[in-house]
Order: sequence, then C-alpha cells, then structure tokens
Amino acid sequence: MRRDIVLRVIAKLIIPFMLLFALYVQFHGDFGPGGGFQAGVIIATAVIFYALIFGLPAARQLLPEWIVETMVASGVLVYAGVGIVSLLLGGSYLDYSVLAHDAVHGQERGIFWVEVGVAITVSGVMLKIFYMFAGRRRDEDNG
Amino acid sequence: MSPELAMLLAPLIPAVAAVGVAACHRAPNLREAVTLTASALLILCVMSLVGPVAAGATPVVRLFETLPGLSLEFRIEPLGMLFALVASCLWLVSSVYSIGYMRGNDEAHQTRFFVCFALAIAATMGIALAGNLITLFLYYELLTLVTYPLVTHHGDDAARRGGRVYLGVLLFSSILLFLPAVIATWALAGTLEFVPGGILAGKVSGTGAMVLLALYMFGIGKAALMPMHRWLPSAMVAPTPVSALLHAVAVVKAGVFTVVKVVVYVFGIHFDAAVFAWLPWVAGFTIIAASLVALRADNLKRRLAYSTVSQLSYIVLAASLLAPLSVIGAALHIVAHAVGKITLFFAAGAIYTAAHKTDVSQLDGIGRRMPWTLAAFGIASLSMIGLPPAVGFVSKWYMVAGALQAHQWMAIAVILVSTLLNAGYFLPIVYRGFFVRPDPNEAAHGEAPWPMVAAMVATAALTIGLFFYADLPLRFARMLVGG
Amino acid sequence: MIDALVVNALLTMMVFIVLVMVGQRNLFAVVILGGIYSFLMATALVALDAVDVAMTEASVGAGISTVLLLGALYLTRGDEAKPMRHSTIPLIVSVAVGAALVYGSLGLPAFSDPNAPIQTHVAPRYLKETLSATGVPNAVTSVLASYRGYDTLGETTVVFTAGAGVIALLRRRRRIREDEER
Amino acid sequence: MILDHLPALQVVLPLISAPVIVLVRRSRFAWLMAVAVSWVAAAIAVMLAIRVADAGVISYALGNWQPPWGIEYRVDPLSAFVLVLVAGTAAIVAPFSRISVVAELPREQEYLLYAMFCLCLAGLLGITITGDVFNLFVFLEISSLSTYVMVALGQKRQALAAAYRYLIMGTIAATFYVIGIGMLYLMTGTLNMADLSVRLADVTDVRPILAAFAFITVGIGLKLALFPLHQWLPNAYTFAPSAVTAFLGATATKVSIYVLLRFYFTVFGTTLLFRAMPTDQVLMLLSLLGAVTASLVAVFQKDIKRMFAYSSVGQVGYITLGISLANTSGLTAAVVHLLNHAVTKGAIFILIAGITLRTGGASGFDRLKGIGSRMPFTSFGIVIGGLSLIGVPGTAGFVSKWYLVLGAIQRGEWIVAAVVLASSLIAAAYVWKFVETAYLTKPDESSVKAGEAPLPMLAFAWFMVVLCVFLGLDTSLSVGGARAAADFLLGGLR
Amino acid sequence: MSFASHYSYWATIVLMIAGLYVVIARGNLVKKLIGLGIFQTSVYLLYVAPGKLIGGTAPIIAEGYRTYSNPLPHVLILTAIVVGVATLALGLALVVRIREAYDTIEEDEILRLDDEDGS
Repeated sequence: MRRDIVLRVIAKLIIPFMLLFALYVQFHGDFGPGGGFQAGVIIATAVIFYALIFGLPAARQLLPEWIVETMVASGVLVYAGVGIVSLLLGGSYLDYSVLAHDAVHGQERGIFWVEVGVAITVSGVMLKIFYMFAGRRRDEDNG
Repeated sequence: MSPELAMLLAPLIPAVAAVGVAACHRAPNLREAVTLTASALLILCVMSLVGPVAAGATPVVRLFETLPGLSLEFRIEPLGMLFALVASCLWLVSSVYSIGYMRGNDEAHQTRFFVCFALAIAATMGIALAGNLITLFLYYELLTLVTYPLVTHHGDDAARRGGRVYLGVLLFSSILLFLPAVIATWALAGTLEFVPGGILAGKVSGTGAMVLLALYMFGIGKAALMPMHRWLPSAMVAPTPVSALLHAVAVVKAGVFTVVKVVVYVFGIHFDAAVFAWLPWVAGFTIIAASLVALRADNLKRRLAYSTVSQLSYIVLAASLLAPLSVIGAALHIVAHAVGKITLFFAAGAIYTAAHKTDVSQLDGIGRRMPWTLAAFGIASLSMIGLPPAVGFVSKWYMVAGALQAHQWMAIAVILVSTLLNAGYFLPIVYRGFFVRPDPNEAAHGEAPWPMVAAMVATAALTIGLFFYADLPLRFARMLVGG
Repeated sequence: MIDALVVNALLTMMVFIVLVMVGQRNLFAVVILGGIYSFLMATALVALDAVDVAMTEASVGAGISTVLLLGALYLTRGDEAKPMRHSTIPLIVSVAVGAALVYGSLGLPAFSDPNAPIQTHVAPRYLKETLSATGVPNAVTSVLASYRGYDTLGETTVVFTAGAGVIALLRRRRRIREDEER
Repeated sequence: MILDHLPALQVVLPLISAPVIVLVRRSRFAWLMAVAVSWVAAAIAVMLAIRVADAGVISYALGNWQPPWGIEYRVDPLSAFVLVLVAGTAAIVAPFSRISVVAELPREQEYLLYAMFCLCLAGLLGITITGDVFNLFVFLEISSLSTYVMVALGQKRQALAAAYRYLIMGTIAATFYVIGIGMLYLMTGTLNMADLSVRLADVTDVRPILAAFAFITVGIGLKLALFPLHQWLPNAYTFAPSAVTAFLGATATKVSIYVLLRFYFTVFGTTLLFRAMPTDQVLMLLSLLGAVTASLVAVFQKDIKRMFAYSSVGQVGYITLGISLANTSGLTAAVVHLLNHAVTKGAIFILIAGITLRTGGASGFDRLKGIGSRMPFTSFGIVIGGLSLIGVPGTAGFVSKWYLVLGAIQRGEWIVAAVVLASSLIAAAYVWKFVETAYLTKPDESSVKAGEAPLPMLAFAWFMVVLCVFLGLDTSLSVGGARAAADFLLGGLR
Repeated sequence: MSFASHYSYWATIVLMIAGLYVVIARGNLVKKLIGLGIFQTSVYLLYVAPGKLIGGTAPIIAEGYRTYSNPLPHVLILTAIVVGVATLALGLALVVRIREAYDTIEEDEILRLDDEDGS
C-alpha cells in the first residue's frame, strides 16, 4: 500500500485539510458543535491516516513517541492548571470568572484553555494507543 | 505503694517479665532469674493489696474507654483478691518447678515457654482484677490465646490436634455463647460493672433470664461444665507444668472465678432461684460423670484431667445454689483445688521426669523410690476427696452447709457420692505406690530434680497449712456474700 | 411528530443490527456492524438535537473504536469465536435486567414532554444565561467546560488514565531500555 | 484562604501528580511524588475532618457555580471519616511500596504504576468527597481504570485475566450505576445529591425510583463485592502486585460501601426504600450468606493472598449487614468496620507483601511452612491481624463485632447475631490455618529460606498492627467518628 | 403514557439487554468487549432521548429559535462516550496481552489454563 502513488498524493492533499478542520472544530466549538475532544480525535485521525499511508516509522518521525507521551500528560496539566491559576487569583477551583477583569471575558478565556487541554490529551492518547497497537506486531515479528 | 499502683503493676509485672525473658533468650540462667524475680515481685505487689481490701476498700483504676460507656477498668474486690493471691503465689512455685522440669527433660523452645507462661499469668491477673465484664472478657480471651502455644508446645501432630480442640472449644464457647451473653447484658442493663447484688436484678426474668444464664454457664468454657469440658483432656498433650498451670492456676480457675463473679455480681445471689434451678443438675451430672471417667482412666494425667472437670463443677454447683454458705464454699474451693491439684500435677510431672512413667498401672512401688513425691500426692488426694487435715475439707464443709441451708438434698447426695468416687480413683494410686512391690527388673531411679521436689513439698504443705489457717481466705469469702 | 418518527425508525434499525451482531460469529463482521450501529446512533443523536454528542459518537464509535477493534483483531488473530456456551443463566440475568428497566420506564416521563422535570429544573438556567454569563452561545460547550467543567477535567483524566494504562500494558521492555539510554 | 479550598485540593493534588509523573518518567521521582502527594492528601483529609467536627458540613462549589447548577463538593462526618481512611492508607502504603515494586515490576513500568496509584487515590477521594452523582461516576471510572491497570501489572499471567475480568465486571457495574442515576435524573431533573433527596420526596410515581434504586444497588454491589457479585475480587487481589493489594484491600471496597451508604441514607432516605421494598431483609440475607460462604471458601484456599482476599468478601458482608440493620448501632458498626477492617487488612497485606518479596512472588501455603521462626515479626503481625478478623477482644475487629451484634440484638434479630458470631469462628479456622503452617509445621525444602522482611516495610506494617490493637482498646476516635457519621446519616432521614 | 411515547425507552432497553447478554454469555474476549460497548452506548439514548423537545433545536443559542433541547444530558453523554472508549482501549490492550500470554482469547480456555497453573 505504501507504494501507491495516488494514495500518497491524496493523503498529502487531505491531511492539511483535516488538521484545519480540527482547528475549526476546536475553536468554533463555542458557537457550533464541536470542541476539544472532537478536535483531538480528528488530529489523531489525521496522523493515523498519515501512518497508514506512509508507514508507522514515517509517522513516528513526524511525531515522535516522546512528544506524544508528553502530550498525553500535558493536556491534563493544562486543564488542571487553569483551575490552579483561578485558585491563585482568588477564585474557587476552575472559577474562570477571575481569569480576566470582566467575568464573561474570564469565562471565555477559561473555556478556551481547558478545551485546548482536552484536545492535547485526547489527540496524544489516541495517537499513543495507535502507536502501541500498530507497533506491536512489528516488534513481535522482528523478534 | 498505693493500691491503685499495685493494681496497675499486677498485670504489668508478668507482661514486662515476658519481654525480659524474651530478651534473655541466650542466657538461660539470667532468663530464669528474671522469671523468679518477677514472680517474687508480683507476690509482694499482690500482698500489698491484702490490707486495703481486708479493710473493705475497693480501689478502682480506669484505663481508657474501650466502648462508649465501657472502660477498660480494674477494681479489686474480695473474690478477685483471693484469686490474685492464689495465682501469684502459685506462679512462683510453678516457675521453680518448671525450671526443673524443662531442664530435666531437655525441652525445646524454653524461652517461648517462659514467655507464654508469664503472659498467661499477666492475663490471669487481668481477670482477677477486672472491674467489669468487658475487661474480664478481654483478659479471658487473651488467656486462651497465650496458653495455646503452651498447649501445642511440642509442635507435633498430637500437639496440633490437641491445640485445635483446646482452641476450638474455648473460642466456640466464648464467642458464640459468652460474648452474646455479655452484649445482651449490656443491652438489658446498660452497664457491665460488677455490682454487689447484681446488675440484672429486675431487668430480666423467666425464660429470658434462664437462656442468659445458660449462655453464661456454657459460654464460660474454661469452667468445663459438660459438654464444654472436652478441651481439658485434649490439653494434656502439653508439658506437665503447663497442665499444672492450666488446671490449677490460670485457665480453669479463671473459668470458675468468672462463673462465681457472674453469679454474684451480674445476677446477684438474691436472684430468682427458679432461674437457677436447672444448673445444679447439670453441675451434678458433670461431677458424677467426670468422676466415673476418671475412675476408668489409666493414664495418670487423663485421670487428673477428669478429676479437674469434676472438681470444677463443685464450684459451679455451689455457686448455683445461691446460698451464702455455699458461695463461700465455692470461693474457698477455688483456693483448695488450686493448691491440691497443682501438687498432683507436680507429682505426675516428677514421676514422668524421674521414671518416664505416664500410666497408673505402671506405678507399683513408686513410693519407695520417690517417697516425697508420693507423700505429696497423698496429701493432695486427701484434699481432693475432702478429708481433714487438708484444705479441701473446709471448702466441702461450707458447700454441704450451704446445700443444707438451701434444702438442696440432691446437691448433698452428689457431693457424698462423688466423695466416694474421688476416694475410689485417688487412693488406689497411693496404695499401689507405697504397698505394691515394684517390678525388680526396672532401672533404679530416685527423686526428680530438687526444684521440682521443693515446689511439690511447698504446695503440699500449703494444702495442709490452709486447713489450719483458713482465716484469711475465709475472711475474703465471707466479704463476698456481705458477711 | 416527524422527529419522533425518524428517531423511532432509526432505533428500530439499530435494534435489528444489534440482534444480528449477537448471532454473528465472524468477529470481523461484528466489528463492521458495530461501526454501522455507531453511525446510526450518531444519526439518531442528530435527530435528537444532540449534535455535539453525534459528532463525538461518529468519530469515536464509528472511527476510533472500529480502528482499535480491527487493530486488536489483527494482533490477536482472533477471527473465530467458539460456539456459545450454554446461555440460560445469562439469558435469565439479561431478561431480569430488562424487566427491571421496563418496570422503571413505565413511570418515566413521556417522550418530548415539555413539563418533565429535566426540562423544568436546572437545565433552563443554562439555556437562559449561557450567553450572558459565559459568552458562549453553545450551551453544551458552556455546561461542559464551565458549569460542569470539573466533570470534564475528570473525563480528560479518564482519557489520560487509559493512555497511560495502555502504555503500561503494551510497552516492550527492550525498546524502553533504548529509550532511556538515548 | 488556602484553607477554604482544601476540598478541591484534596482531589486535585493527587490528580495533577499523575501527569507530572508521566512527564518526568523517572521511577524514583515517581515514588517520591506518590509519597509526598499521599502524605499531603492525608494531612488535608485530617484537617477537613477537624473542620467538619468543629463547624459542621463543608460545601464547596467548584467553578463557583452554585449547586445544583454546578458541581458541589460536600464534606460531612461520614465523608470526612472515609477521606481520612483512604488518604491515610495511601500515606502508609506509598512509602514502603517501592521495595516491593522494585522487586516485582520491570523498571520501565514502575513510574506508570505510581501514576496509576495517584490516579486511583484521586478517584477514590473524588468519589468520597463529591456531592454530585454524575461526578461520582467520573471519579469512579478514574479509580476503576487505574485499578485495572495496576492489577494487570502483577507478575503472573493470571493477573491479566483477573484484570480483564475485573474490567468487564467493573464496567457493567458502572453502567448499571449510570442507568440508575439516569432514571433519577429523568424523574427529578437534578444530579446534586442534596437536591435529589429533596426532590425525590415529591416524586409521585415511584416505579422509576425503585428501578433506579435496584440498578444502583446492583452496580455498587458489584463494586463492593457484595455476595454473590464478588467473583472478580479474589483473583484481582491475589495476582495484583503486593503493594497494590495492600492499598486496594484497605480502600477500594470501602469507598464503594461509602457510596452505598450515601445513596441509601442521603439520597433515597430509608423512608422510601426500607418501607417500599424489603431492602433490609434482602441485604441482610446476602450479607450473611456472603460472610459465611466467603469465610468458608477462605478456609480451603491454598494461597495466603487468596485466602485473605476471600476473607475480605466475608468482612464486607459484616459491613453491609450493619447497613441493613439500619439502626444506630448497626450503622456505627458498619462505619467503624470500614476503618477497622482497612487497618487490619492493610497490615496483613503489607506483611504478605513482605513474604512474597522473600519468596520471589510465591504465596502458597506450602512455601510458608515454619515461617514463624524465619520471619517472626511478619508472621506474628499476620497473627494479630488475624485475631482482629476473628474479632478477639483487644483488637479492632472486636469493636465492630460488638456493635454489629448489639445492633442485631436491639432489633431482636437473634439469629443474625448468632450467624455473625458463628462466622467469626470460621474466620478463626482460616487464621489458624496460617498459625499452624507458620508455627507448627516443620520447614522443608520448598519453604522459604530467607529472613525477615525489610525494615521499612515491617515498620509501616507494624504501625498498622499496633493501630489495630489500639483501635480495639481505645475507641474514642474511631467509634466516636463512626457514631457521629451514623447519627448524621440517620438524622438526615427526618 | 402510550406506546408511542415510550417507544424510545423500550428500543433502548432491547439494545441494553442485547449488549449485556453478549457480555455475559459470550466467551470470546473481543466479543465481550463489543457487547460491553453496545451496553454502554445504549445508555446514551436513555439520557438523550428524553431531553429532546419536539420542535426544539440543538442547544446553541441563536436568533430565531425559542425552544432548545436540554443540553445537560448531552454533556453527560459526551463524558460517557469518552469513558466508554477509554475502557475499550484498556480492554483491548489487555486482550492483546492475554493473547500473548495464553495464546488464546477464549474465556473457557483461559480458565482451564489457570486451573492447570494451580492458582
């Protein structure tokens, strides 16, 4: 499959659009359906798609394991960190109103950041799981 | 020393001694010195309480609240005083004896033995001084557990089996019968203090009271009322000093002590006699049946074991009559049986150590080789039968007087018949030992090691001495019934 | 009424697909059917106005789950399920559960009842003030990220737990050694 | 100021520590982090308990959204009690865990185990502290998923099968729970526990409520290993890494029992349930069956870990029995036994971890012959723990049994009292199996050769052993706390 | 209450039972997980369907709409979906490991092998 030139070309065309779509879903989630979780899944899907066409090693080169593993952890930290920041600014845990001078603005800011956190962790985890599953048989075959 | 301090120290001294013994496991002489010093200290400590208690004081020490409204608490009263005295004195004697026995027989795990021995005494002190039923129950169970390693001392299959029966019966009875009785008492009376006149008076009557009484009497398995007596013969797998401890000092005495405590302080001797009516029959049956088994037993320790079962039921019988005189008799018999039976076991152990004999039929002429031993055995037998000049006579006298007072003809008949049976299984041993010719082919041997003989002579002397000087125990026993 | 009909039709189709899945022994076919089931579910969710949920179900149920299952099938080479064990007890259990559910459902509010408690308590406030309080018109987003933001933190943690768990379970010792040396 | 946010920090700190551990990927750091976090959590729990005792129920609105619109954290006497129990156990298990983790796990997995440990702790604390039924589900899943992973990290391959089985059963349980709260939500429109209890009283059609009650009971019953829903537990406990067994054995089922109490007494209220359905009789019957059969099965086990795992099922039966009695003594028994059993089993499983460390992972009785002289402190500690399981006076177990029997007698249930006491004799039978193996059997070539367990492990285990005896002698704190919780629960009914 | 008004519940219940049945009755570990998935998924409908209002729209505030369906069940179910996929991922990882350790993914077979190990 990796040698199929048509697929490769199509993939190279589609994958940027997928990522763009993910960003749209991520940031348009306030106004339409979507949000961090769905965006994370789409980002992961894009990379998985890449891996299926160009092979796992190529995908691993594009997005190395350690980055993925860092994503897995850092998304949760971003989310929980927003809560800690709101604590430090004198609010309750995850009270976004204190994040800006104006409560509504603070809410928007808080929602933005927690959605970013969700997206990072979700895409990281989905990718990591894919790497784990896909890499398994190869290792087994190698020895 | 204030009485309160003495009461705290009484269970503490043997417990600390146990730690000390364990620490000295590499130096046997030092280890034995620790045991002997501690037992001497304990006697002094208990003695210091005699004055205040005789003067009518009931000092109290409250430790901590185990359950809301229920504290771990020590309170000494005449009966506990009597028990503590007996146990502490006999600890010294049996320690001396044990040292001789363990060394004479090259027993293994001697340190563990002395540790558990000391812990058993600590638990016994706790029982004697217990200020309420929950404290008593705690130490009662503790005693079961710390004597388990003693019973299974040899660690072989027989020991394991004996240990299972020992633990099985004692745990079964105490958890399944004794504990619910205690909890029910708490639920009914709202207190578990030992109060003269009883805490259940007016709180329960009729069938409920009878069930409760049955739970107590059978639940206190250490008193070995049939059918809860099975643990006693099973425990005979233990080394002889342990048997002495179990039968004379700690375990069985803890049982009958608890029985008397429950009758006097929980139900009260003015409780409705109809509730108690069945108990003399059970006790009487136990006395006769156990005596008959003893009569037929050839193994010396087994015979002594069944003798114990029967003797314990004297105490239960006497207590169950609810007559003041018989309760005095019960209290006295705790003392009388203790000194008598310990002598008998000492003698059995001495015979085993010196001659390696365990059966009655092997004892022909043993008295010629071991005159001191058999003389002590004879004196103690007199006490068991209830003949003067041994202390057993005094306690039996009070029991019979009590039975007369309560018009319990059945009890008198039981005591008379069993006296004959006692004579029937003790006197032939004495006769055989002194008057039948020994088998000439046997290897010659003398007395057992001197510590054993000394201990035996001491307790035999006590058996006679208490007959002539029964004032002190009698005084405490009288106080028990408010006399 | 059209909404209700669409929903009910979709539900009926899902029931059929699931019943086929129960009987089917070829695991590959079951996984594919599962994907179709998820798509139907997503469609039904759209019809039920749950667009966010539908989007997630489509990407997760039909997408990720199917990929994972296929991957696992590939790794386990598990293409053939053994015949069913005797299934009276499971049947009894399932039917009992169903009976309890039906009994309970008899008292539940009717479909699309505007006076049902869920329409009158708690939820109206979200709809009323989502724009003014959080500046976010999508009430699902504002509830998800703000009102019940703490749930979503937990949810993210669940994903994280699964990720770290899969790493723990599937990581090879040998390769990690190299990782650490690097 | 920071004191006002203790309820949030209680859960968030362990939760944050997990991703930090995964970021750093160093096993020593991971261990230090786990220790630090569990100690801080324990300190917070104690502070919360003190504040609750002084000032009454604490309510904390997350995100400053007032309940029932936002999620509420609620600390009352019962949840404070369980928080201290869970965090305290973690604080004791975490420090020594390194010894057995190093021995049992490959190095690369160590930090992940600690991450899972922190997540599990966060999940259990979250379940306990939350006042929102759906938030409870989320944290239930956090603790469950991390538990599956921890169990699967055991050395033998059976650990994998046990984890899988636990995963299936646990997920069914969680789904049942979700169905139950779904029905409650449909009938009331709220997810907040306090709000639910108010609004449930006004619901006229009780059929969905009864169904919800049944689903929640079965779901939580699965999680707490209520007989006959306990099948996942023995293998999970037997094959999990030893440190994990010690932690789970002391906490996991306890938290589920807490959830049951919360629903029965806070959300539903006994008026609705104990009148409308024979809940108490059914629960009583199951509890007694569980206590007796699990203890009997324990007697016949050939593996000590498994034996004590079955014993846990039996002990859970005592706790649910206390709940089913539904009077002050019974509830006090249930709550205080949460603590007493946690301390007892914690001690036992830590000591067993010491044994498996020396045997290289084996825990069959054939390897334990004569261990009493080889590992005297370990063996004796297990014996004392065993005495507490039997309910010998002077140990924590006695106190629980006292209240349980008292509660039964006060209700006039003499047979129940008798069965409880009889089952403690069965406990004596399996404890004595260990005693005879350890002390009255000659060691042979298959039995363990090595010496005593490492000192830190012994120290922590013996701390719990001593605690176990202390809680049997002085009960002002344990029974005091349990009594307050029981009164609070029963008071919530009126 | 009429048949039509409760149809969605009952269809949901059938889905639940089918899923639960597969989990309990089937011995193949992958199939069990699929059944578990169906069981979990069907719960979504229990929450979401009653939240729907006829004539309502998705709960995204916009000009021209007055009736919105209830957003809260949607939020809850989003969480439930995530939990479901997390469970599935872990379960499959376990199945892969089990397959490597036991060389089978049939439950009966695994139980038999466990017995041989003498647990």
